[in-house]
Amino acid sequence: MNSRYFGRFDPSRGEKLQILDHEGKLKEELRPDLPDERVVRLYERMTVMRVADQTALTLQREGRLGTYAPFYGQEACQASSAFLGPLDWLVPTYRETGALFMRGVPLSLLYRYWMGDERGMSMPETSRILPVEIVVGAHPLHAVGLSWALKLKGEKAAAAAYFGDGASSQGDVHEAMNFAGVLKTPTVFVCENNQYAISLPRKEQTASETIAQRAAGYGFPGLLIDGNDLFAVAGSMLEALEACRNGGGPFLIEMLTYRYGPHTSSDDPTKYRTAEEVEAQKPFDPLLRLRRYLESKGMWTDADEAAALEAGRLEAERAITAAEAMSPPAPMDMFRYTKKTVPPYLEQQKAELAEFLESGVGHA
Amino acid sequence: MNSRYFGRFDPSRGEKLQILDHEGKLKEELRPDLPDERVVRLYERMTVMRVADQTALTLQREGRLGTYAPFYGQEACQASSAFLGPLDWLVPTYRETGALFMRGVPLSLLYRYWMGDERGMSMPETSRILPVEIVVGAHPLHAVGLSWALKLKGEKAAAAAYFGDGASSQGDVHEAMNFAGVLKTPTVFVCENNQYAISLPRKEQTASETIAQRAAGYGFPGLLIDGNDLFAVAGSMLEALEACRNGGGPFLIEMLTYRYGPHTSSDDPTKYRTAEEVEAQKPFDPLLRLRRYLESKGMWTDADEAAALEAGRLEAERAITAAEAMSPPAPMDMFRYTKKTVPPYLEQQKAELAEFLESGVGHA
Amino acid sequence: MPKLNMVSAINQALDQEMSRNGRMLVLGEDVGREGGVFRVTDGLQAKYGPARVVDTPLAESAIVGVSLGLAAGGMLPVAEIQFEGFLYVAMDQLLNQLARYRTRSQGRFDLGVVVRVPWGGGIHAPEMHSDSPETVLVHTPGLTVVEPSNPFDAKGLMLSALRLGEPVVFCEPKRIYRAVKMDVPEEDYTVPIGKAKTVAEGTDLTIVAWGAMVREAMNSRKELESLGYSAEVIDLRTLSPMDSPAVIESVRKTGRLIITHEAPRTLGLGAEIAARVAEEALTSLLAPIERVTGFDTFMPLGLLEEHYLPNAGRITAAAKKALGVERIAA
Amino acid sequence: MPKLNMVSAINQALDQEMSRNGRMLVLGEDVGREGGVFRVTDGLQAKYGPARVVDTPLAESAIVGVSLGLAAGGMLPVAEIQFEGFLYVAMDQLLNQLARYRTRSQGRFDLGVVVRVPWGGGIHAPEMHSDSPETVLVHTPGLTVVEPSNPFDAKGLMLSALRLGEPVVFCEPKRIYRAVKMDVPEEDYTVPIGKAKTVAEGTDLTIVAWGAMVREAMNSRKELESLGYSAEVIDLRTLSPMDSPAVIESVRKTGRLIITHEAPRTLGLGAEIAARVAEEALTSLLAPIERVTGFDTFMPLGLLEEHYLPNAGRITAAAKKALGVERIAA
Ligand SMILES: Cc1ncc(C[n+]2csc(CCOP(=O)(O)OP(=O)(O)O)c2C)c(N)n1
Ligand SMILES: Cc1ncc(C[n+]2csc(CCOP(=O)(O)OP(=O)(O)O)c2C)c(N)n1
Ligand SMILES: [Mg+2]
Ligand SMILES: [Mg+2]
Repeated sequence: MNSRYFGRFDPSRGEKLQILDHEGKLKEELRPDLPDERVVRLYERMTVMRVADQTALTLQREGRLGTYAPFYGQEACQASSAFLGPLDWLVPTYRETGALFMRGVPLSLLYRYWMGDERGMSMPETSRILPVEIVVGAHPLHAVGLSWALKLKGEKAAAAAYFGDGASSQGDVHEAMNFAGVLKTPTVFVCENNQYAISLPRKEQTASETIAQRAAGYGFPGLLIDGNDLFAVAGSMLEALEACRNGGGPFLIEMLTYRYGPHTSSDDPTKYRTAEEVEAQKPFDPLLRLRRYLESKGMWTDADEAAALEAGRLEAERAITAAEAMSPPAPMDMFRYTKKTVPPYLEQQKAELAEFLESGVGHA
Repeated sequence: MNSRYFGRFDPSRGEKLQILDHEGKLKEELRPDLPDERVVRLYERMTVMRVADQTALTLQREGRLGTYAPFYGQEACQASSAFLGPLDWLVPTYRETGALFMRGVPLSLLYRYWMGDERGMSMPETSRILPVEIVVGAHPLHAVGLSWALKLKGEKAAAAAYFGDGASSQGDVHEAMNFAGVLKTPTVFVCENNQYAISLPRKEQTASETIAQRAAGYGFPGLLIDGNDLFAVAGSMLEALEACRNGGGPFLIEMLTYRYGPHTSSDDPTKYRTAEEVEAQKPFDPLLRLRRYLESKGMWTDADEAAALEAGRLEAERAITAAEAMSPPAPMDMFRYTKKTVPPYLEQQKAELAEFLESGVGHA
Repeated sequence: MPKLNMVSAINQALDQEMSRNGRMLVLGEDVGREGGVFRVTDGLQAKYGPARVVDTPLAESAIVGVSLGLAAGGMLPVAEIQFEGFLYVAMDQLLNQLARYRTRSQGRFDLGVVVRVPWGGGIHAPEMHSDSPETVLVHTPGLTVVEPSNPFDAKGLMLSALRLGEPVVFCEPKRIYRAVKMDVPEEDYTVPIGKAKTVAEGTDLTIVAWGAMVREAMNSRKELESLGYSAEVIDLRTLSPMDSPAVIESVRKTGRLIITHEAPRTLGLGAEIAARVAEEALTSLLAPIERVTGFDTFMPLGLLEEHYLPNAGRITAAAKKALGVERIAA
Repeated sequence: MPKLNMVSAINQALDQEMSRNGRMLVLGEDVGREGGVFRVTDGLQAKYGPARVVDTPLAESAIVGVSLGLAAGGMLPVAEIQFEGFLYVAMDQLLNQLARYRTRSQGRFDLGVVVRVPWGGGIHAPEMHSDSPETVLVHTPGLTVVEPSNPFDAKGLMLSALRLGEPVVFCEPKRIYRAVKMDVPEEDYTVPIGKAKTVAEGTDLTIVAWGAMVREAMNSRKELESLGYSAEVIDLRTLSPMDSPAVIESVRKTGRLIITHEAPRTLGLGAEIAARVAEEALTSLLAPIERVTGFDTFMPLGLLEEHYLPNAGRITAAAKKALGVERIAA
């Protein structure tokens, strides 16, 4: 493999890939195949993503959405899904609303999911996305199995498993990386290290300097990157995915980022960090530096910015309208997917509920 | 810490601590605090250990013991428990019969355990040993908790968790090391890498070059040693334990060894390895090189060897006699330890069994 | 007397015991700075310091396994698992290790470990945050499992659990964490483990419930009263060991039994209660036993949750069915 | 017709389906070179190669979780968990992931995964090698659980399981792996999932059993016959979904029910069977339901195992108790 990133930056010596710094300056020599036109388009989508995220939090406060997990500050990491090829698979957690959005899942569906409607997880058979995982750390194993299947079927494709710094402590994540190393599966492990697992700071999650360096202990390359740098995200993703498609893999990418918002809408971050700490991270905003970069190239203006924000507002609004226009799920839906065929005893229970609902007592 | 071993040999670069080579030559400059007189005594006990192990296999074949897990070839690793201080804890698996023996557990009790008698696990309150663990990988967490307790109570002591190369793949072992790293517990992780997990060779267990190097990914030192070299075993154990007692820890020691015998008495190793492979490992026998060393020092003769073997035979024989003289466990024993007080419904079941046994039908 | 909700009642029990017992330790995800996602351990880290109230890395198996080791080393760990759905990753440590350790060590290690777990549905949470997997625990010998239905019992049961010297899983019905406030004595008192409580007497039928379902049972009792029937309501309180004698005694009196729980019907605790009654009080039964439970499917997300969870209306419907059945034996 | 024991019957089913279905994969600890510690997968790696018969690293959670992913990717993984006691470390992957995946994906992913697990006691093995944790699986919606009692059913059920297109846990009663040989057709045939089998008809009482306990039930039937009683024996075969209608129909005829299983009594499958009978056939019962089961304590090591496991003698004793009870209803 003709590597420009993996193996060139050794995470166990604290080396980190950064291509675009927070002032918007680009190290051209490290630039991946990411033309400025694409950067503009990605920046636009990331802007919409941010607005959609903020909208979700607002909706939640208005009681129109259930608990919601925002990704504010992690937009460059979330945008990584844009680099997956059409045959690659996305294996997300609750945090990946932005990544799902980038991969084309309708925002209205995502809002519906967060409203507490299971139908929000019904994705087209053709979408190469596994359902959102709630159990922290459980799904990288699914990505390993899935990518193993791709390999066995001879598909030139990979699976990318997303997880957080907290998840890295779970046994299943260890087992997933170890299996992937042994089976040489085309898996990209994307650790979105946002410095917190709810209230636990990264330093108390593990005594290791980095998570990326663990890859060596499984016999494959790990790379530490600035996760607020879209170029580093693009470069590492493209390199890992391309290698996977050509028989390489697995890879681990640790994306250093920072969660500006609460863990979820039920979380009160003042319990565990100061407003100053958050403010000190704001200059490293993933969107801010992209905007600076594009402005310096003369490819972005204040008017463009206003237009992008307005586009985001409109898109989010349309999505809410569509989501709220959906008829509520039917109570009997809960029996629908348990098994391919409803067993007799469950059929009986279904009838029981139907009868009860018909009796009218059910609607208090 | 004034380290002579940890940090001096980097497992991620394939560096391995060996002090006594297989020809019996000692690197004096690396010698730990292990005077030759003690080596003689340890060699004697290791000889007895080996005889006791062989005896167990023989007993099993004669139908006098249940399934048994021999440690033939791993005697130097097993002898590591001799370096635990009186306040340190041993946290063993089914493989550690030799380590338990070295720590003073009566051989008769151990045989009794392998006969299928739970009473074989009843150890004095003062013995600092946790019960034998059967679930591969589950117990290092117990060692972490236990050593954390030692630290909280201000005891100058450590806990040593023993596990195999196979166990290293289990999620619980990862979680244990990560917790230990964060909590800085006085835990010594002893990975007895005997090259196989039943039929799976070490190379297929993980794509990592070593297991020892994983310690870095948890923020503490790991050391790869020749596990057939009692001096390397002694040096690494003494250094790690001493550091633990002085507020250091945790540590990981990977002891490279080889299981000459079957996984257990029910295993047929010809299914997965050749006799030649095993023979090729025989020159690296942990006892052989010690004998050569002692002979070269003029501290051991053929007569000593014969005497040690005879002592072993006698000790094993006495242990069998004692074990077989024990009255069989009583059926009602099974209700004894479930809970401190027997709940009413269980009391009822107890009475049911007692009645059934009295009826005489129970004795087919 | 101060009026407390269940969160404060448990918090007080933990606080008081911790100040009395220097061996006690609180550990889990977000239990320290954050005071737990439900605030049950609020203020404890500030009071007792980060060495005794410990925010652990994110690994439930480790939380339980390390607690085992702490107890073997003489400490009294109180571990929190953030939601019952995450117990599954700790199942081996809980069922194969902690529960069996007394037997495995031939009585040497009595492990006083309390595993606190927010339990059950009703808060419109994401997947895996609303289940009631008590069956798995109660089926396992060696574990003690309790679930209070009100703040008073919560404090008293917690103090009992902390002093039991054996592994206890303490299920906390999250839906009613803050639902009611009641008089909770500041003083030390215990509620006995292993004893059900008859929360309302009655003569026509028996309703067995625990946790958040007790409230539904009591509401159904009111509905039935208005129809002229008298229901006895038993709050199981301890799920293992189960106080089946209390249930059987009640059934002998009333002749009819309704069991209600949130867990799926098949092999929910209702099955065991029904089986014991069928073993020991068959001739007292005037009608088939009714189970008003969650369905044998998965607890749906928020919007459908209310239809999965049994409620007073469904209990009353089942009761009417039982009451309408003719007597089949004297 | 060739006479096969259960090991060979399952091996044949796997072999035949593997040769027909290129998507099928066998994986687990020691299933390849070693052919499984019980030799159930013997010869498969030699025949189909190490890419399709895979010796995995030692991690049960991974074995199940990776199987899920393989199935999502269109393969048909057949995973082995070496002993039922090691299922606990894979509980989250099995119950929270695999079982729920159809629901979670809104029907998109039908995951055909077969998890084979040697089951139960009777081979004098170490701790954690002799349990029967079927309750945990049967309580979980979404899983299919089967346990054959003989070589013929073993092959037929395995072929059904492999073609079900849903997650199946296939419990293999290790005690009778090699106990009997019987005619097992070389040809392709299936035994339906979800259907119990009446292995012997009778009129005075019904004995429900599965796996290795069927043999004990049949032996008890002989003892009872010599006492002049006629027992009907039902082999459950599928534990989930349970064919309770078959049991209820039999009880309607015989009026007496004995359920026997190796698992601890409390919340063993006997509880659910008893509860359903108490719901639907209460008036048919002429005597209390008897459960002849493992005790609510841990399966002891080899020397005491025989006293823990229920046997024909204990079944007969319970049957006599049931038969001795007076009729309580017409
Ligand atoms: C197994 C499990 N334990 C606990 C939780 C509760 N929980 C949800 S998110 C979270 C923190 C996860 O942190 P991290 O992996 O860093 O991801 P992030 O939320 O920061 O994106 C916790 C503890 C869970 N969902 N699953
Ligand atoms: C969780 C679990 N899975 C599987 C087994 C069955 N088993 C017993 S020993 C063993 C291999 C262990 O290999 P290793 O850790 O290298 O230790 P060794 O036996 O070589 O000393 C296996 C698979 C078990 N006891 N526990
Ligand atoms: Mg995080
Ligand atoms: Mg090994």
